[in-house]
Amino acid sequence: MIAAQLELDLEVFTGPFDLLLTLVLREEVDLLEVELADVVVSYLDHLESRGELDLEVATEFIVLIAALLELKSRLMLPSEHDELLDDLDPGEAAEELLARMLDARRYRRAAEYLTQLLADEHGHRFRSAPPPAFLRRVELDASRQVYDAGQLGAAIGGMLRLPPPIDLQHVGVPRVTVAERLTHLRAILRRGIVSFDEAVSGADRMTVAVTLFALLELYKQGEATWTQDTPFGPITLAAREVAPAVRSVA
Amino acid sequence: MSPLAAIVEALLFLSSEPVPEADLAAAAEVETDELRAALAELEQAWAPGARGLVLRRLAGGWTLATSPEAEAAARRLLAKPRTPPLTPAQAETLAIVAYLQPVSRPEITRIRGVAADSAAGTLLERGLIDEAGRSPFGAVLLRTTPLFLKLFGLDSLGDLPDHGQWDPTPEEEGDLRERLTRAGEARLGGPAAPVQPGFEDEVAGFEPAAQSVADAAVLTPQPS
Amino acid sequence: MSPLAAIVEALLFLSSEPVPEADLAAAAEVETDELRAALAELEQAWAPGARGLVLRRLAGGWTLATSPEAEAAARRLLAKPRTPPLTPAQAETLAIVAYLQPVSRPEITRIRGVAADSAAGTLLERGLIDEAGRSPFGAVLLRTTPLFLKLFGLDSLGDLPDHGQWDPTPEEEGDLRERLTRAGEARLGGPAAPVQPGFEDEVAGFEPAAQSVADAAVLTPQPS
Repeated sequence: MIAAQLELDLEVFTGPFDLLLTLVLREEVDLLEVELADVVVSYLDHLESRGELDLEVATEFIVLIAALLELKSRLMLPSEHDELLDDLDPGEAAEELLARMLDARRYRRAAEYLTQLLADEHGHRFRSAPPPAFLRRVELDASRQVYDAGQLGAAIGGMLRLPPPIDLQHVGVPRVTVAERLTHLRAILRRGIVSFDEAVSGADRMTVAVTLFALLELYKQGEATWTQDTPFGPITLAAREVAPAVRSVA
Repeated sequence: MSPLAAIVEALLFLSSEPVPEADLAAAAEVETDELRAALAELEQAWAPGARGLVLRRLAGGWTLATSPEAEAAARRLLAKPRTPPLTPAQAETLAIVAYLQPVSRPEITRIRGVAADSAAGTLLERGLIDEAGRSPFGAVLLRTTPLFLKLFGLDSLGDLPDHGQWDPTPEEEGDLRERLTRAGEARLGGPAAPVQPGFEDEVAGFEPAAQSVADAAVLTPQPS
Repeated sequence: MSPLAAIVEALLFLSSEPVPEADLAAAAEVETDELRAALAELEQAWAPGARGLVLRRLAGGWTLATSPEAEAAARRLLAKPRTPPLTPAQAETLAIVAYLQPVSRPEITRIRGVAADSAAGTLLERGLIDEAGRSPFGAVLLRTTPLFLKLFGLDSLGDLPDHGQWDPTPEEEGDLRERLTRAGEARLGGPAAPVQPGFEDEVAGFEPAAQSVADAAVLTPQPS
């Protein structure tokens, strides 16, 4: 079997993986409605029933599912397309795409060459034994300063720099779940329009990240929208009045 | 064997890394010409097939290595397994670093179409690539190491074939273009699908167009 | 040279310790008699005075060693401090060892966010750092050497510059080790790997036993 022929039985779609891909690309099935986790589960079930792992099929599957995940995550975000491709008309975009694929192919070939080169070297081994200590002993008196100790201090400073340290001393390991953050977001959205900064004020990085996940989920469910005027600018959240099923199930 | 060749032989035996000619000459306190004569003598003595060792020019220096005939016995004697071969992802990442160095991870990701973090991590761990400072945008830049040259049997990066050699041929490009044109169509409706109009029209039908085209290509299984 | 002698030569070249006859015979898959004949052949080829190496029979078995004539040149090659500019990874690793010594490799990895094995290996090889026993968890501890002080123009470790000069957040509380470990963890996005219950508190609490926290990394699978 090839991964494309994996039979799926999902809420929104029944049939081969292959066809699902095509329908998604034709936008006849809304990717936002497809639970990709279920596709993965189907594949794992299939693997289990087969009792063996075909690496090539597994690789193909991972490539396909990763592409779907990327596409889906992009759809879930307010549309910020690849600027380069966006500025082009569809014909030019296809050319740009072709160029990228040719580039990828070029390096795949170079990779095959390197793999062969390494295989050809297989029979050669090098001696790794350290030379006897008496031959290595450096005459301390003969050595002079060549390095600046400031380099070490600067390196320490660099490692202290980023990102802003989290104070874990009183809180222990942060434990925060998407469910908690969903509840939190729903609660504050009931009060009206709110900024993301307010929604996560005082929270640590992990909580901010999980809150963003929760926000994606709300967006997917049609419960919330958000706007951001500039990259890294403030994000404004608003509840959506409409019922979740705005997008029809195919 | 000349006394100088004997000394150079001992120096190479003691060094775990390839030794540049200048270092050998300085250690033996001879001129480069004399050193080269001694190396030529050693190259004869350690010619491939003659003995259990061969003299090789790698990573900008000279080194002794075992000959392939001894590989099976060496494997039996040394319990420690050899390092595993590269996975395809590692080989691709390494090829990109080798040809484009210094290059950042995001750039590698852009070329490969998938993230290379785990592959790059393994290559770093194995010492085949290392960090070469940071790009103006703060991304760590990567480059290959002398160990890469040594293990791949190269004297310098200049020994890598011109990367134009890997350029797809016009026929392949045409073929790829055609495959791209058919993306999303051939499989629609199963094997009996009718041939659809041209790809450009197809693309124009996508909304949002350009990005979906990009994704469509990712979704098209490529021949390996 | 007979093929068997060539193989034995390669085996002796690869071994840092003397190899017993029985091990050589097993690896080459020959009887002891055949092996002895091959060794006799090698003894001729590597007779004292003939080449840069000599074949020696020691208590534990057979070994190749450099001939005394090469000793002076070997010292000139090996005993000279090698001082090319430090790479960013080497500078970071050396700085951690210098300021926190003794420190284990897992702790360095934890602070840097990437494995430092290759950088640490180079620093060891150049004699800037060396091993200083083991931590209670069995990890090798590293410290700087007298050569390090010399090459950095320091009289003692007390002369290391005050890192506060480069500290981006001097107002932060906590000692250097604790802060570096925290920053390293933060770079990895918090305790990244699943940890055992109970054990977790130890890691998160950063109790004064900073060393055991560092060693914990050995037990905790790290993302590569």
